[in-house]
Amino acid sequence: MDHAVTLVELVMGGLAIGSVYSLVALAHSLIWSGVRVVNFAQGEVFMSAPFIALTVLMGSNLLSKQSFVISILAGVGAASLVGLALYLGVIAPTAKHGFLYVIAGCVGGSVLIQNIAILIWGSTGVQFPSFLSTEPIKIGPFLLVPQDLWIMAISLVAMGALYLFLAKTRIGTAMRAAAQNRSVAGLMGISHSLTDSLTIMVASSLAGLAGVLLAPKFYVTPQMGTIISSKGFSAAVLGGFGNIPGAVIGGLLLGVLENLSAGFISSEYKDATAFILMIFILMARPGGIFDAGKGRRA
Amino acid sequence: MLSVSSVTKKFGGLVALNNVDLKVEQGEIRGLIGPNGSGKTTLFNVITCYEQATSGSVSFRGRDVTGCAPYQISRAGVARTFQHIELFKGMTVLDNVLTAAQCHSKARLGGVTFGFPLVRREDARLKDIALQQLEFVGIAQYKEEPAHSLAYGLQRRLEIARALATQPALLLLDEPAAGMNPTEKQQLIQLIKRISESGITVIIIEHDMRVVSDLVDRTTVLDSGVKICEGTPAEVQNDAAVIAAYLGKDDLATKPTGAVSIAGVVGDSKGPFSPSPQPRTCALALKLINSFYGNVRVLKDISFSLQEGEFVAVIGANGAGKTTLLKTISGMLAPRSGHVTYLGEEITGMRSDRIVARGLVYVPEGRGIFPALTVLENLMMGAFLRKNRTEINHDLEKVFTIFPRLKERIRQAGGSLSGGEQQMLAIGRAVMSKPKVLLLDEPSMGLSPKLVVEVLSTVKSLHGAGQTILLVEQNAKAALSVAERGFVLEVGQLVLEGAAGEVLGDPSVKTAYLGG
Amino acid sequence: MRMKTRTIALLGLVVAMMGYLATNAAHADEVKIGAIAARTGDNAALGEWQRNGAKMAVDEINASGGINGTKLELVLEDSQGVPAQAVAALNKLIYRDHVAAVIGDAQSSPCLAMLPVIARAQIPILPQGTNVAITEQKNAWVFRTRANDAIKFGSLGDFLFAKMKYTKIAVFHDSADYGLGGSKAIQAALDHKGIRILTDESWTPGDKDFSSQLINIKKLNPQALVIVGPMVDMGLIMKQARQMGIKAQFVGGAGIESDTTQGAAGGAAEGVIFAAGFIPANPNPKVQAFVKKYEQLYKSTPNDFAATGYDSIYLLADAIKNGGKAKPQALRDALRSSKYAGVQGTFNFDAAGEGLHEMQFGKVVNKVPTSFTPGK
Amino acid sequence: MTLKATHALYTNYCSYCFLAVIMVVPLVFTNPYFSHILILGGIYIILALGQNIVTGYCGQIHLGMAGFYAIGSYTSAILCTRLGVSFWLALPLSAAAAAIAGIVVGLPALKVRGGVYLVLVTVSFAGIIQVILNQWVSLTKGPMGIVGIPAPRIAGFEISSLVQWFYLTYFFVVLVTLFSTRLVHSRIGRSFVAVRESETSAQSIGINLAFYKVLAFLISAALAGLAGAIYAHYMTTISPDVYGFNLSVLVLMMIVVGGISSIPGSILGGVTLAIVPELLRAFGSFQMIVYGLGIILSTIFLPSGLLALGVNSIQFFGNKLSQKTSAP
Repeated sequence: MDHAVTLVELVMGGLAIGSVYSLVALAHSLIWSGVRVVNFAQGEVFMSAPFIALTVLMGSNLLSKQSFVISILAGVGAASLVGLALYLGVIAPTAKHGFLYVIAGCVGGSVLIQNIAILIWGSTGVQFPSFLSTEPIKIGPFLLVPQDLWIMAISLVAMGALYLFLAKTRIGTAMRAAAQNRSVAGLMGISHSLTDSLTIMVASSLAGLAGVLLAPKFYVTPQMGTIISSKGFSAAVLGGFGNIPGAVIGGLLLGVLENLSAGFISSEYKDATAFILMIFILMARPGGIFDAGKGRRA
Repeated sequence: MLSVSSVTKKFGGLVALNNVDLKVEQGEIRGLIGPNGSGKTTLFNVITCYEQATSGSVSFRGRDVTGCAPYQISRAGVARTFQHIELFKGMTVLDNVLTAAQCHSKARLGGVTFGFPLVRREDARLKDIALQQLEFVGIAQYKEEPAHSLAYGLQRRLEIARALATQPALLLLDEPAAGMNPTEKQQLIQLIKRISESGITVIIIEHDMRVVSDLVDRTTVLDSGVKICEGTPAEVQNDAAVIAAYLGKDDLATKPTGAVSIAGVVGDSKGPFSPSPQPRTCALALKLINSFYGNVRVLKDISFSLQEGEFVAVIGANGAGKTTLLKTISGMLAPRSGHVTYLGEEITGMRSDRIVARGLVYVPEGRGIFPALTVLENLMMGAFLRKNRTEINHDLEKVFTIFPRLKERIRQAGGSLSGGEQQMLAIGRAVMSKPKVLLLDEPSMGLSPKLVVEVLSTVKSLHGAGQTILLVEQNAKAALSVAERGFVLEVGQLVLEGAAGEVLGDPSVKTAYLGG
Repeated sequence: MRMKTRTIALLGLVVAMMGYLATNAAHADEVKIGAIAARTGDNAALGEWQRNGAKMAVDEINASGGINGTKLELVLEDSQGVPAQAVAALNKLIYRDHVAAVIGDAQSSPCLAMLPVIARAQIPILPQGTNVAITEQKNAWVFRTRANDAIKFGSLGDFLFAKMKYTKIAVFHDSADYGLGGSKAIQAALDHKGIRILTDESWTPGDKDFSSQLINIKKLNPQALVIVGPMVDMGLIMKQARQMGIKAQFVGGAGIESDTTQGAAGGAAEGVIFAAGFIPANPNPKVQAFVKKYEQLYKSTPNDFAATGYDSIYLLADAIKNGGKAKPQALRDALRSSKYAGVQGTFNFDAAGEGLHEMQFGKVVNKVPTSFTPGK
Repeated sequence: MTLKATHALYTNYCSYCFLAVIMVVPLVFTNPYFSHILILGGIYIILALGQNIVTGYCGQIHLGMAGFYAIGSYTSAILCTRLGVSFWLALPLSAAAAAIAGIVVGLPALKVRGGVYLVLVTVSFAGIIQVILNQWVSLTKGPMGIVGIPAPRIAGFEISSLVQWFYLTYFFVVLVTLFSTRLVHSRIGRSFVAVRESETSAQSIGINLAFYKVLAFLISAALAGLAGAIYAHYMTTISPDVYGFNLSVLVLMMIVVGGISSIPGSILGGVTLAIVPELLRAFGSFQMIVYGLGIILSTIFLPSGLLALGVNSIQFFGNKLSQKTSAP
């Protein structure tokens, strides 16, 4: 019984953090499927959102519900712009030299953005006022934190919104079309520069949303992006790089895996277990769990 | 020497090879021909173990080699070249061949790094082999150049030299003459003859029948995965089945039924088969177009014009440059020289989405539908640039009446449709963008004769409705039976022009496909 | 033309490298003091605090006319917390800037890496890393200006048992040297009293989610939970622990009372007990003066990294005054015999180079760290 | 002078020219600061050459060099501090240990697809190693790290001064450079490039992909191990935090900045990435910003690395000269 409770609580915690991984993973997979590039500086996009949100919040300096919403939107918007800037300024120009150069360029980009953030906001970090209740509530035998539930809920809503956008809107469909067959999409009069930029911005705003979702739970520092982004990347690859549902599953899976291995194996070897499992999964399914197919070969 | 016995290869539902047998004797030069998608290259891939046969077996020199790894096959003495040249572009010409020459020698880490005399001698020997091969194919003077800097024809030769450097007993050549000019082809023929004289058995896939008939002793013909004929080039060229496979079946000429009603729905006063309206203005005009792929000249001084409301078919064998022609017009490929004029406006080198916006719509070869989008979404993408919802819906209804089958599958993913339905979807999608001129690329490709009839008849009815159409087809009979005017394209040049009927009758058509 | 510019660029680069790295900077008449810490990267905060404290001290001294007329100059270098970089920075300070002494690094592994260079160059270093090993290298030029982990957590362990009368104690530490060292020291101290720690959980520095470990701790329901690790992590842990309904008294090493941690803990840090070399609320007037001035300058309360930076500079100034000159030998001997009373307490360097020997204890009350003696 | 000729000159001689230039430096300037940077540079060069073989020549994008480097460092450190093994024995052993790890990584690397999948596998491997270093306290002393790693002795005489260290390091750098140069011009080297350029046709001429990929991983791992051992003995103290993801990225950066699949490129890249951060100290708090910008610009505008600058400058002066001579 006791174990069962622990198990459930571990899984819930894993799902909460996992849903954030999923958002970042989604960002990666969207960009890959649509634009065929990888943004290895996703962590900085992620980090920029809460900082901007904070600045806006302090500016408005009344902690009302509206100003929260506004600041969060501002943060997400800023993230999408940072992402776009990274794409136009670093990724697109390096992509024509090859994958290796994209990695290198993005590393440069993240160093740049991180240290600009240090210059502006200092390196000691800021606390993001929590707009979600952090008092644990008891549901049955389980202690659950509303904040975690909120994080899951909002992530789900965001994913839903993404689905509707891609499935129902004309431009969303165009983005999917371009993702499936660039040249023919061109023949339909769909301009690539449009769909590319749009894809990047949508993806980046997802990463930004992940940032502001975690901000109240974590402490906002210029380095907060690095870990989450690497987890998000792993999740995306695990789910099958470029596969949208795969990214979601991969994120949740990774979150739960980590928590369980920490809870039942050993907290010291938490990361190692996650790494090993990932290697084994990839050996079993070389293209990720939901193989996005040879066409999506990364 | 080589014996392929009842090999079948399936890709999902598609049967690429159906129970194919092939026996090649020591020292022979064997031709392997057939229209696009007939499974020639797949057969090569199965022989060289790049793909595992679904059933059947391959044995080489009496040894069963089914299920080996490709590198084992090549060490066993089967060398090959590739349809799309696969060189080590970054390497020098010499290193390309050298890498192949070391095929049979061990990689001794200590040896190569400390350069023991033994290894030195080995390396020297390999270098000699490599140089010999370069001499043999006649590109020794370029040995220090990086491979990618070579002219196209020379790259083909280099690929052959590389294959020879593995000292094979059997050499598989996949379209070695593609994109070569007549003189280059002559040299190639000589080269292959010398190779064969040196005791190497050769199997060659080639579309240019002149090359084939000059070279081979026997030819095997594949059509949609089935071996339909085998014999001397002369026999093959006059075999009814082969001619049908290339030029299409006669029954296509028979008028499709139900076309009238379709045309009626399309909402056009005059019946579909009434003579097309008197040429008013010139819809599309090409002037001395020259197009290149890399350094291969694919189109040579092409000039023709298309009147509004006209239905013109351009026919020609594989590699004649049909698709290149359409790509050049639709702006996917910028011509090296010449002009494309559309409704009086020069559109040469314009971006493709701009050209589409002007109503010049291209239905690409292989349909190019969006597999994960539903039928409806695919159609709506066609109307991407249009704003007026009511018009769009009206055209949607129109498409559904022309292609009722699409309406049934409206929510189905495009990828799940059959080949014919996909072709209809592609055409429907084009109609959705309200084209002034419609460019169709090989709509019959990979379709059963029955479907070819169905698809082309709908195309005809579209024309009946006043649609200006430029159709590019390999299936000459089918195309010419529906079009008004016809052009014959042969290795990048227009060799014949005239009313569809005349063209179809002209003997030079068969020559264009199967050689004299 | 493009090529020409490139060429110029290359040549310029080469010349710059040679010129900058090979030449020695001109000697100035100020006494230069080098300060090494991570100023970029994950631990950049440490560098910021160190600089704040040290710079403040230097400005004070220079404002009051310097040491017998000679002014001090502070040279800041970035180690990114990476040993090799720290060594490079140290070499630069010694051989380009000719500093009289070096303070830092704020982390232990860079300190350890720098010691051989110090031994070779023979100038005093005032490390701020708390890893015990730093003073075990038999290096006569090392003068540590913070209490090492053994002292800190040893006295914390004593305190918890002797003063607080806790017997059910759980330890939660990060897997980096600070945490591991800390937990070992506490265990050692408690072993003397014959008490076992209930559990000894750990996390990887930088982790954000601790639910799994906390669930295990919750099951044991300890009286006190000792948390040792990076400041942000400690804050998040306290927050998430309270969320899970862990009621235990939080106890921690230096840093747990910092604004950073409290910010991250968001209220959960209230009432936390801590051991530190420095407590801003310490009534001692010298400390109050320091804190007041610091808050004016930097709009935040100084923590013990800032205090160490401040003390280190004054220690050196004091030593230069007593030793008469800023020459290494004299400086070393003066430091060895120094009895300087700083904001962290009175320094008294033993042969190994350990300067501080006892801790202060404090408690966070209404978000403010206050000096704390049980029973009062 | 034609581009081709210049390139030939570069690939054949300039590695040694570079090394020669570097190696006279301590004779000219005795500044220990400079020496330390160049010693680091030497270690970086060995790492870069290793990375270049697997990534530059064999075309496998590998982001786990830190792992092999760590294995090298710790093997040597543990052997010398615990078992009192001599440096000269420990060195080959640590290279071997790393090489074995190389095979362990190479095998799964075969199974997964290239690109991001390979990146994840190699990164994970390095991550696992770092966790082990932190947690297997009984063997690695955990996060405390290992201190007091002895300096090597040659004939009873201890390598202590920086200049001695410098020449010891560059002795190995020269060896590795010789090795790599031979290797890439050998059969094996050609096969590597073949695998990189086109796996399809590599197979068609009898190249066993699996064998050569694993071999590439093995060689680069061994070199990383060697570098790691040298680093450990030079720094005399090592701790796990050194061997993080950032290091793997740095090494990849070296070959990109220097010039991919070129031995002199790796040498240039290694030294540059050791020196440039020091130069940037002049920028104070803008240091890393300038660094980031530099990386971005070089990846965008110098796809063939700093080496291109060199080639151009040689051409540039070649032209200048020819103009002078031709001028009446």
